[in-house]
Parts: sequence; C-alpha cells; structure tokens
Amino acid sequence: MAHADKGPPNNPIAAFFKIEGTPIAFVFLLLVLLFMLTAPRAFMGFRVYMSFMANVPPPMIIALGLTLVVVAGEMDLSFPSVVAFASYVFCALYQNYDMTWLALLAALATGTVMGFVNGLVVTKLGIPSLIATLAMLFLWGGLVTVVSNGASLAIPDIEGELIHSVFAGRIGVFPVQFLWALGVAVLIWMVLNRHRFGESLLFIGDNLKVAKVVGIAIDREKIKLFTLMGLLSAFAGVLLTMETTTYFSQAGMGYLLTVVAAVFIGGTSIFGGAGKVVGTVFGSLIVAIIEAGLVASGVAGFWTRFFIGLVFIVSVTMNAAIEDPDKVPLLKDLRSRARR
Amino acid sequence: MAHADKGPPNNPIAAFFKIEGTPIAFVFLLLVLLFMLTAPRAFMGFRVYMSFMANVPPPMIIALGLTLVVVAGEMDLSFPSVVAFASYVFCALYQNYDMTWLALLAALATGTVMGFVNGLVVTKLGIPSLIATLAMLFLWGGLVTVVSNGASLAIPDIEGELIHSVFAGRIGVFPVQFLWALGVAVLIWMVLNRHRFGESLLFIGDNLKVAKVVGIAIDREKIKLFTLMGLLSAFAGVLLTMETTTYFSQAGMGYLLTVVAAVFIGGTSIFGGAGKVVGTVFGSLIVAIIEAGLVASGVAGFWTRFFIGLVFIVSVTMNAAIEDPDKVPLLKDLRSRARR
Amino acid sequence: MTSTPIVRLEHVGKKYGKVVSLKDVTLEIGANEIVGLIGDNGAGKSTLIKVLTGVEPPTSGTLYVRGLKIDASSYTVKEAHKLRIETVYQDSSLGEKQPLWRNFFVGRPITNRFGFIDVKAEKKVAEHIMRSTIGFRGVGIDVDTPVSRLSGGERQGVAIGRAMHFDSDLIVLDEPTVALALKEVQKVLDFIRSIKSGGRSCIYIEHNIHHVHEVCDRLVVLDRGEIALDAPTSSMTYLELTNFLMSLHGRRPAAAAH
Amino acid sequence: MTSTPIVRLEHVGKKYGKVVSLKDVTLEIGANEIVGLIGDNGAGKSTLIKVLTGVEPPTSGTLYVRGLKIDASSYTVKEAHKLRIETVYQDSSLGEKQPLWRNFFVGRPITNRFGFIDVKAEKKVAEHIMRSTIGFRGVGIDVDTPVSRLSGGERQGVAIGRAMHFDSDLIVLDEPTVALALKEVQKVLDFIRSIKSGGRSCIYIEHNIHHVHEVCDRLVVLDRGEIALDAPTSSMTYLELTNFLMSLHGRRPAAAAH
Amino acid sequence: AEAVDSGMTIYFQMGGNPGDTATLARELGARDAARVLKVNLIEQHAGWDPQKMLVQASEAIAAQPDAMVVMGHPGTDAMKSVLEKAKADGIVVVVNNNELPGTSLSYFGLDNHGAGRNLANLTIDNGKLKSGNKVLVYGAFIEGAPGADVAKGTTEVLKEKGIDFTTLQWSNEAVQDPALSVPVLVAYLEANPDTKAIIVPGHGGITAVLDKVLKQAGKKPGEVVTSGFDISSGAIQGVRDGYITVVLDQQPYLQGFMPVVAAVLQKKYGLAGLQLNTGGGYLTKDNVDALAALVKDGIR
Ligand SMILES: Nc1ncnc2c1ncn2[C@@H]1O[C@H](COP(=O)(O)OP(=O)(O)OP(=O)(O)O)[C@@H](O)[C@H]1O
Ligand SMILES: Nc1ncnc2c1ncn2[C@@H]1O[C@H](COP(=O)(O)OP(=O)(O)OP(=O)(O)O)[C@@H](O)[C@H]1O
Ligand SMILES: [Mg+2]
Ligand SMILES: [Mg+2]
Repeated sequence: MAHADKGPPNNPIAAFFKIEGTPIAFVFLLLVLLFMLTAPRAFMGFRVYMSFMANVPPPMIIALGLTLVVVAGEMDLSFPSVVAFASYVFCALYQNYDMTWLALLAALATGTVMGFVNGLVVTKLGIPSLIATLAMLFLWGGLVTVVSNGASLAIPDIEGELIHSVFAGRIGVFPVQFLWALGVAVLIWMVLNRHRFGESLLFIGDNLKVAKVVGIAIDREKIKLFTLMGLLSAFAGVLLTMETTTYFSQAGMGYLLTVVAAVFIGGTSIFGGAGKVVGTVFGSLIVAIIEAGLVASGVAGFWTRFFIGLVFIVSVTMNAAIEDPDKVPLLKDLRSRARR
Repeated sequence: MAHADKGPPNNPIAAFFKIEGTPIAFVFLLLVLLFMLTAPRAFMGFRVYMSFMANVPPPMIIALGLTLVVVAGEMDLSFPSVVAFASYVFCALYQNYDMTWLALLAALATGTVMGFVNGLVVTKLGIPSLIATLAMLFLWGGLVTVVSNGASLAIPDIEGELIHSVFAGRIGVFPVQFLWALGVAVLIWMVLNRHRFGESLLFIGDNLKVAKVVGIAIDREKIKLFTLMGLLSAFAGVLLTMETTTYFSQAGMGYLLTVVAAVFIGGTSIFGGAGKVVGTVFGSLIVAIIEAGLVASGVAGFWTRFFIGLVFIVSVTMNAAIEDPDKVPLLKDLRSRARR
Repeated sequence: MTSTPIVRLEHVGKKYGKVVSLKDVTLEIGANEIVGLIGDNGAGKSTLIKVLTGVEPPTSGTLYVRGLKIDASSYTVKEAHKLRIETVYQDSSLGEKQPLWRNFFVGRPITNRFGFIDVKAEKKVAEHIMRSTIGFRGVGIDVDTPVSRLSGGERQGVAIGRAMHFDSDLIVLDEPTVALALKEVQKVLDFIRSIKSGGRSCIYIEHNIHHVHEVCDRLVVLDRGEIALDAPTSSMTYLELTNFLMSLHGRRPAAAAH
Repeated sequence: MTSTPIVRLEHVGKKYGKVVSLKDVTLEIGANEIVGLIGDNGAGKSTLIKVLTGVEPPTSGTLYVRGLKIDASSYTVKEAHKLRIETVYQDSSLGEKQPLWRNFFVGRPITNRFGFIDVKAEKKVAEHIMRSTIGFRGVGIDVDTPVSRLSGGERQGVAIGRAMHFDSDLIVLDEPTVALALKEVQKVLDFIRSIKSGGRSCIYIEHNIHHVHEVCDRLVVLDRGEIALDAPTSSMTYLELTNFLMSLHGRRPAAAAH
Repeated sequence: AEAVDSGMTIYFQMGGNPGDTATLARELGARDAARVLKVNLIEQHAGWDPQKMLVQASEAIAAQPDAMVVMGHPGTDAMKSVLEKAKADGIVVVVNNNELPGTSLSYFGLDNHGAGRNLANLTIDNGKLKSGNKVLVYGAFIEGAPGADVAKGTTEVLKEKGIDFTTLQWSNEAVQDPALSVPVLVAYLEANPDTKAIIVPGHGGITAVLDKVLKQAGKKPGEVVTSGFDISSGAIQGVRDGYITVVLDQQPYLQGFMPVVAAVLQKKYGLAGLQLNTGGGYLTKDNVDALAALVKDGIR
C-alpha cells in the first residue's frame, strides 16, 4: 500500500495552482500585463476590454460546446456552417416577417436539428466524427449559401428591439453577451462535472469499451452531445448576428481554427476523458487577445502571425508547467539533472 | 478455443475486397464512372486526367506523410507553412543564384529542419501535436512572410531546365510528377508495413504505454516522424512550385482541409495504430476529382460545396460498407433485423 | 431449481466473423445458486457472460430472464442492471482517467431529478466501500485518486467493491480473484458465500479449480464453445473434476502432440 | 551468489508525486537464482520491477547490472533488453490492434540492414511459438489475428511466449499465471524450472504462495514499499511463510479493524 | 514635411493575410506613407473575413487612435454602429478597397463595381467577343466576399452586351491555393469546349495560373480569351506568352498610400471626403515590358 510523504505541509502556491483553471488564468493575466507594458495606450483603457467582451462570447460559447465534444473523444468541425445557418435563419425571419423571439427560437431549432443530423451521421453511419463533421461543414455551408443565394442580410434596425438589449445590449458600457457566455460556461461546467450526461461523456472519451460495459447508452449520448453542440453553435450565431446586425454566408468560418485552438490552449486533452471548462474560458480570451495585443503593440505586419504562434506555444507550455513542471519533459529533465 | 466455421468456401468477391485499398479504389472508380455519365465530354477525354495527375501529387505526398503521423496517433497541421517555406527557398535560390539542384536540396533541408523543430516542440515541450503544429502553422507561416517580405516570386524560365523535366515534365502528355507521387506512396507503404520505424509508429499509436514497455524509443521515433513529415511537405512544396513556377506566401494553405480529408476518406483511423497507405492515395484522388467532376457535370453555382460534403460522406460510408457491412451500424442493424 | 430460473439461455450461439465462440449453449441459472463456470483459455466463458449481460448480442438463440424472453437487439448492460444482474468483467471495466468515486457509480449515479449527481453522497459511499469492503489502507489513495494510479490488485478490488455494493439477484464474476493478494482472495470467497446465504445467485468463472470446487453448488464446463459438463458439485470430488478436465484436454488432437 | 549479481539495487526509492511506492530498497539477484517476490496489493512489487527494467526511473538510489552502475536517465527498456533482461509485465504489454506476429517481435524485429522487417521469418517463428510453446490450438486464431480478438488467457499466453523466445539472463515475470487455465499454469511453472536448469535467473511475482514456494530459491517479501524479508526458501516451510505474511497483515492498524 | 509631421496613430485594415497577393502592395504603400508622414501605423489583417473586419474596427476604436482605415466589405449597415462610435470619439475614418456607399467618407480603391464593368469591357474589346459567345466568369458570387462587387459589375456588362455567360463560384481552397483551381477549370473547358473566354474578376493568384489552365486543356495561346485582376509576375508571363489577354490593375499600392495621407490631412486640416478611383491601369501585350520591373518590388 502506498503512503503519502510525511514531509512539510504543501506549498500554498502549488496548492493554489491545483485549483481548476488557476494556471491558465495566471497565463492570461501575464499576457494582459505584457500588453499593458507594450501597448499602454490601448490596454490601460477600459475600451479594449469592453470590445473583447462584446466579441469573444460567440467563439467562447462554441469552444465550450467543443470542450464537451473533445471530452467524449470526438471532434466537430461543422460549427462554422451551423453558425452561418442560424445567423441566416434569424436575419431572414427578422427581416421578412418581423419576428424577434420567434426568429431566435427558429434559429436555435435549426442549429439543434443540424447538430442532431451530425450526431446521426457519426453514430448511425459510423463515420469518425472528424471527417463526418468536416463533410458536414461543406454540406451545411453549401446549403446555407444556396438558400440565401449568396446574399448578405443586414438588420441594423434590430438595435432598438428588446431582444437586442437582452442579447447584445450594454449595461453601462458592459456588453451583456459576456454574461450570457459566462452563464453558458457555468452550465457546461455543471454538466461536465456534476451531471450524469457529463459523466457519460467522460467515460465514453476515456474508454469506449468501459463505457459500454458500465451501461452507458453510447450512441444516444453521442447524439445528445452533437445536438447540444449544434444548439450552442446556433446560439453563438445569433449572438454574433445581434452584435454585428448582419448575416454573411461566410460567418463563422473565421472561428474554425481559433475555437479549436482555444479549447486546446485551455488544457483539455485531445485524447478525451478529461476536460477543463475554466481552461476553455481563458483559452478563448487568450486567443482573442493575442492578435489585438500584438497589433496594438505595433508588431510589424508580417511578424504578427509569427508571434501568434509563439504566444500559443508559450501559453500552453506555461499552463502545463505551472500545474506541474514534470508535465513538460524539458523541465522534468532539467530538474532531475539538477537533483543529481 | 475458437473454431472457424466450416461453411462454404469464402465468397471470392468478399475476399477480393479484403485486399488493402480495393474498396476505396472501387469507390473511386464508381465516382469516375458517374462523372463519365454526367460529364462525358470532359471525363471521356484524357486531358482531365492528365490535369489531375499534374496537380494531385503535392497534396497526395503530404497526405501520405500525414498518414504516418496519424498512425502514430499524432496530427500535423503545420504543413501548409512548410510547403510555402520550401517553395520560397527554392524560388529565391533559383532566381537569385541560379541554383537548381542545390536549390532543391536547400528547400528539402529547410522542410526537414522545420519538421525536426516541430518534433522537438511536441516531444520536449510535451505539447499535444494538434495544438503544437497549429501554433507552428502560424509561426512558420509568419516567418516565411517576413523573410520573403511578402512578395511573390515567379520563375517561369525554369521550364527549360533539366530539373523541371525531372520533376514537372511530361512523358508525352503524362506528367512525371505523378510517378514521383506513386514512388513516395510505395516508399511510405514499405515504411509503414515492412520497416521497423513503421512498426514503432503502429505501436506508439496503438498504445503509448505498450510502446514504452516493449522498448520503443518514443521521443526519438516521434521526432523522426515529424522530420519525415517536414521533408515530404517540402518535397510537395517543390513539386507545386515547379508546376506553377510561382511562390505565394499563402501557398499550401488551401491544402489544409483537403489533405486531412484525403487521409480520413482513405480509411486511416483517427485513433492511431493502423493506417491505409493505398487508401490515402485514392482518398487524395477522390478529393481532387470531386469539385472538377461536379463543375464539369454542370452542378449549378452554390450547390458544388453541398455536393462535395455529400460525396465525402457517401465515399467514406461505401468504403466501410464494402470492406465489411457490419462496420456501418445502420447496415448492421438492417441486416440483423432481416435475419430474424 | 423448481422456481423459474433467473436466466435461461436456449441454443445460444455467438460468432465473431468466422470465429465461433459459442455453439448451441443451453444453460439455466436458478435462484440462489452458485454456478462455477470453468474451461480452457478461449473456451468461450467470457463470451458467454458478455451475451448474458447485454454487452454483445448473440448471433443465434434466445435469452430469458426470469422466464421473460429478452429482445436481443435492445438488450444492453443498462437493461441487465435493471433486471438486477451485476457483473465483474475480466477485462478492466474502469475508466482509467476517472477518479475512484466516479468508477463506483458510473452508469448508476446518485442524482437528483434533474440528473445532477450528488457528489458528496457518492464520495461518502465510495469511501466506505473502499475502507471497509475491499480494504484499501494506503494513505496515498483516496476516492479522488484516478484509477490509472492504482496497482493491478487495487483495480480489481475496485471492480469487486462495485459489484458488492449494488445489491443484485445475479452476480457474475469473471476471474474476480485475479491479481488479488492472499487475504483479498479470501474476502472474495467470503463474498460469494454471502451471496449464497443472502438468497441470491452467482456465476463464478475461475481457473483455480480449488476455489470453484470449494464454493460452488453446480459446475458447468465449457469446451471449445460447447457445454461439456453441467452437474452439481456434490456429484464430483475435486480429484474427479480435475481428471475430467484433463481428459478434455487429452481429446484435443493438436494438444495431444505435445 | 559468490559471482557478481546480475542486478543490484541500492537504496532505491520511487515516489509518484507524494505517493511513496518504494522506500530504500536494497536487493541483489544473483546468477542462476529464482527469486520469488511477494507482498500485498500495492506493496510496490510492480513498481520495483519497472525500476529494474527501465520503464520508470527511480527517484533515488542506484542500480547496477552485472556490477556496472547504470545511468538512470538513459536507462530504458531497450537498454534492459541489451543487458539481456526480459520481462512479462502485469498490465498488458500487447498492442491490441496489431497482429500476433508483430507483438512477438516488436522492439526487436528481424530486419535486414536497412531496417526492413523479414515478415516471413517473423511469422514462421511466431507460428512455431504459438503452436508449440503456449499451445494455441484454435483454428480461428493465427499469427495474423489482432490481439484485440484474443481471450484474456490467450493474451497472457502471447506475453509469456515472447519472454520464452528471447533468450535472456534474467527473466522477470509479474503475475504470469494470471488468467491462465490449469494446464497452462503448469507450463509456466515448467518454464521457470527450465530457467533454473538453463543456468539463468528469474524474478517471479505471484500471489499464489503455493507456486512461489514450489519453484523459488529465494523469497523476498515487500511490505508497503520496504523489504520485510529476504531469505532462502529452504529456510522456511510453506506454513511458516504464510504465517509470516499473515503477521505482516496483522501489524497494520487499519487492517486489524477487520 | 514639418507641417504635417503628424505624430498620429492610425489603425489600418489591410484586408487579407500579411503578404498575400492582393494585400502586399497595400501594406507597402501604407508603410511608405507612414514613414513620410511620421505616422505610427498599426496594421490589422482579417484574412478577407468581413466578420473579423468588424471586430477589428471595434478593437481599433477601443485603442482610441487618431484615425482608422477600414475595409468596406462588411457593408454600410453592418458598419453603422462602428462608424457612429468613431464619430463620437472624434476618430477619423477612411475607407479603402471596397466602398461604403452612403457614408460620404474618404474612399480609396476601385469603384469595384465599375472595375468589374471595366474588366468585362476590356475583355470584350481585346478579345473581340461578340454576342452569342460563351463566357465563363470564375469568381465570387457570395455577397460580402472579396471580389463580389467586381463579379457583379462584370456579369452586368456581359448581360447588357448579350454575351452568354456561366458563373462559377471559386472555392475557399482555390482562393488560398490557386493551383487547386486548375483542374476545375480544365474540367470545365473540357466539358464546355465552346467556351470563348474566361474572366476572373478579382483574384491575382488565380489570374496567374490561367496560362496553366489553357495549356493543360490543350488550348493554344489566344484560343480562349482570358482576363483577370492584379498584376503579378505570373500574370506578366501569361500575357507575354499570349495565354492571358488582359489584366486589370487596381494599383493597391495607392490604396495603402493614399488613405494614410487623407487621414492626416483630415485630422490636421479637416480636408474630408476625398475619393480616388485607383483602378486606372491595365496590362496587355503592349505595355507588359514597362510594368514588369515594378512588379518585382511588390509595388504593383
Ligand atoms: N471480439 C472478438 N473477435 C473475434 N474473436 C473473439 C472476440 N472475442 C473473443 N474471441 C474469440 O472467442 C474465443 C472465446 O473467447 P473468450 O474470451 O470467451 O474465452 P474465455 O473462455 O473467457 O477464455 P479465458 O479463460 O482465456 O478468459 C477465443 O478464441 C477468442 O479468440
Ligand atoms: N503511476 C502511478 N502514479 C501514482 N501512484 C502509483 C502509480 N503506480 C503505482 N502507484 C502506487 O504505488 C503503489 C505500489 O504499486 P505497485 O503496482 O507497485 O503494487 P504491486 O505490489 O504490484 O501490487 P499488485 O499486487 O496489486 O499488483 C500502489 O499503492 C499504487 O497506488
Ligand atoms: Mg475470459
Ligand atoms: Mg503489481
């Protein structure tokens, strides 16, 4: 039987960084501090932060959904098209039939159905979700361009409506959509860590054989998962539309790589079976802040992408190293060498 | 102890489709036949095929490398930037110093070093390869824009050189680069199925713990893997450059999704531990042929993308179903119901 | 065995592709019976219980639970749990990255009506089982330890503890003593005896004939997917049983060569 | 044991985070010795052999193989193979999706000088081991069968067959008889005896004290990461040994409660 | 120069990705102007994603610069609230590349729609197209996407002149890697051998591979009339070899240089509402040699 070391009481700093999300939050803070130094003009004011909070909720909400998907060992790349479709449905209904809340419902329903279909394709045709949802990205994306005939729709007059104040209004200068995103984060955290659905996802992602043997209805849970992902993507699409008051048929495509990056920067394992919701929240913030921060710091055009890559790598490494230096083989090596 | 059924001798058709790659080859043939019917003018002639064979080698070679990466349970998304970098090095050296074979060597060496660095990031920093290579996609991509100052380079006069005839010439009307791609395919097949390096990758992808315990030097093999992937991406970059006689800083970006699709359409499992090299060859061909086939068949405007998604799904499902109908849950269900 | 048997298999067969793992198996498990299932490696024992507990559908034959015919296509582990059948599988059935407490309750968590898990309650029960039933005593291990950190025997202990906790009518144990130390093996045997005295039933798969002969009421021997023997333990001494098993081996043409 | 021992551990400790699995272990395995390693679940037996065979580096202490000090940071399973140490691990060490023949030779394939594998030769040898040594006789299984299709015992058979094939000076067996049927267990015991008669050495981990006492020259008992006994088998009868083990259990405060 | 030594900070949306064919000259122009006028230039790249352009506009406002140069792709309606905010904060806004009709802001770029018309007319003239000829327009037909206005202008003219045309949407992949469009266009030409011309409204990369398309489709130089956008070395070679008939030049260098100048002028002296159609130039066999030298430096 094993025995805990009866050494000195645990280092309080180390203990603090064992709390979910503290290491990545710390990395985020460091980044903000850095930008305060390099771009004081933008980052010492409050406006930049308000701008983030207005623009980050859609990708953050998608990333939260994707976290659950990744926990279950699956992938969903179709979300940009779901975002576009929901945005189209919302705009079209608002513009042509003056619907507001009904348009919202219809948009969410559309996303839900699309997610459900994704789930069917994955479970009933047995196509691995990465390729299945890549195909659906094309399929749904093509379909929305067809139904919208490639046109954009603008609904600037929605700004006066109640629904706009609820989803894209400002409390003082504070964008309400950020509250929605936080709400979704809390919900997803509860689902993953406290709900039986989340537990099923954890075991499905951990080991399919085990999940089967302990009595989890794998197909049903997966279909539920993709359906939820569709719903969340649609919600993100609606929020996006409210903020920009426009539908583009390319809407959402720009999120493809950044949302994926946010989930993994947040520390969720690609191998499934574990997920960090708080990590995803900060991962989304980091992804959103990097480019703006670099740009505001005056990094010359061509170098921006280079530094984005670099900051990604440094963030992920720091996140792991703060949690446990032994997670970074290089540090582990150095430490064990130093000990000798 | 188990006992084989002493039933009638095996169905020869079923046996034929057990040979590696025959199901996906069959799907590809069906697709070609379909396009021969819907677009006879284009697909009964030879020119379309020659055009494919001239343009498919770069993505096919990358997809072959990526197959090995996926077999080992890893991912590489940085290849577009490696393609661009190699293309730049080749063009720049050719244009400014009149190098040909040396330029080729330098381009390949560049890709190899980039791959090696990717490998170090994955193994020594312990960053999961999906996010690590996504970061490197930005990092390398930024770097090549910086060094090339963003400018495009054109080397139209390379068309007279020997090196051009060797890598992008025509034997009659037949594009020689396709032979190179086939050569790479044979090599990769041999490596995966007959070489100790391939065996190591299979076990690494199957189960890391097992790989460690049977004495595979995991880090070293992974670094070799990413290095090889870099080399192959660079080779693809050079082939692309010879064919188009131009370097753009965006070169390779368009391959990101299609190459990934080719690997998985080919039937390689995303879970690692198994890979189908022949599948990747036909997967690349399928991906390349779909859009051209649809356009030549007169599929109207925005529907193309929709159908691309659909063909992806049908191809993957058919590939699985021909190999073994029980792999498609829907068919399995129907069959077991029919049996009752 | 006059009452309706808990489960009954009729002419059950199971093929994996062209591999025949079970051939025309007919078997009943009565109420309050401890049945020892023995047989060579690859005889089909694990396959039999996978069919019985809804992990794999049979390719032919029918399955009855308490006299009711079961629809194979909708029979799952969850169904089996509802029918009060509980199993310890031979291959690990633990989520390696998950903490101990989740592994105890997964599939049947303690939830409120919205499906939210009562983590505190689950941890408390898990803690109790861990300390008392299977005897984990290390300070390094608590209910939050992920399974990947446990030793082989500790894992087996978790799986058995789970089976002990969920009160069932039929408990299926596929090589439960594997990897367990002396004292823990005794605990498992005691547990099987308690199943008997509690009026419940058990299928016990084990290669250690000694143990089987000691605690079982009835012996079933599988040989290459078929039932070779089905008799009360009392009809055979330990020696007769080993001789019978050896004679089975002897019948094998290939085996005879060595 | 007058000659240099094959391996020697000096004050070896191993911590996983704050869990101490091994504490100041000093141990020698001499030439042509069969050493039985016993102890409770979680005593640290598997950890000990992982350190010994290069799977995990120790956190303290030193390791000597044939008198040569081993550099822990560069010691790997491959090194251990080169030093002619062969192991059957407790957790499966088989690639489930890979065919049997690959699993026999992985890590040490038969290759030409370019590193290409001689598949025919490997299959032939694998076939031979399969049919003769561990006795697979099913027609459904051949060298191309992936491990995922094997029964628990069949898998264990593959792992042991592999160890039998690669001729080594020290063979480490971590619960090798687990999941094996009667006759196969005998084969493993015979194999251990053949190690002795072949002049080689073996570390044998087993919970079945009977088997250990039967084949081992020396007994080492681990208790909570420390060596509690290291004595020749001849110095203790079977009964004395079990009593000693039970007394160890008794020392435990928590265990005493039950 | 002293008088306008501005010390201003200007946020500048470059449109695509750093260094891509349609972006590079704009970047260089903006940097040159910034150097001359001592402006602190901050470059934003949106990968031609209108959504991202909106986000970047709001980020620019958040930094409270003296002026910002935006792309018009999101459209006037979508930009409305951003423009209002900028106005409230006293930030000068200049539009480039794609117009924001109805805003009366300074604009430097093509009259995209007009450029599309121009391209069609040039193709008809130089390629001697007649009514009844079949033409393929390979471009963007999705609103808000770069090039959509151009394509619209092109198709309008073709319609007016009674020329029979088909539209084909280019794929995202081909936009990034023009080589991917080659087999698609070859297949189209094979399936429609009576195609008289291919017009590419708005993509320098795809324009540059048109010669490959014709070669692989087995067409001789001039057998199919082709025209496109943005002068590049590849396009120059195509024109020299006779595979490409006309290339319209939107002179993006000006789209970079001029907005910086205009912003400074507006901020310092209140000179507003400047307009410049940068799309004056085009390349044919006749002027190819003169232009070739400039292209190497990325100016054109
Ligand atoms: N998924 C599968 N695919 C193909 N064959 C299988 C599969 N599972 C089991 N088999 C085969 O079925 C036979 C019976 O396996 P089973 O696991 O039931 O044996 P067992 O009696 O439990 O053996 P053991 O005592 O070794 O655990 C074996 O020969 C095995 O190879
Ligand atoms: N990777 C790990 N991380 C943390 N703790 C571990 C790890 N591996 C083993 N341990 C702990 O070390 C102790 C010793 O484990 P070990 O596997 O050596 O036991 P063992 O003697 O082989 O037991 P068994 O007889 O059950 O196989 C156990 O308490 C276990 O919880
Ligand atoms: Mg079994
Ligand atoms: Mg052990």
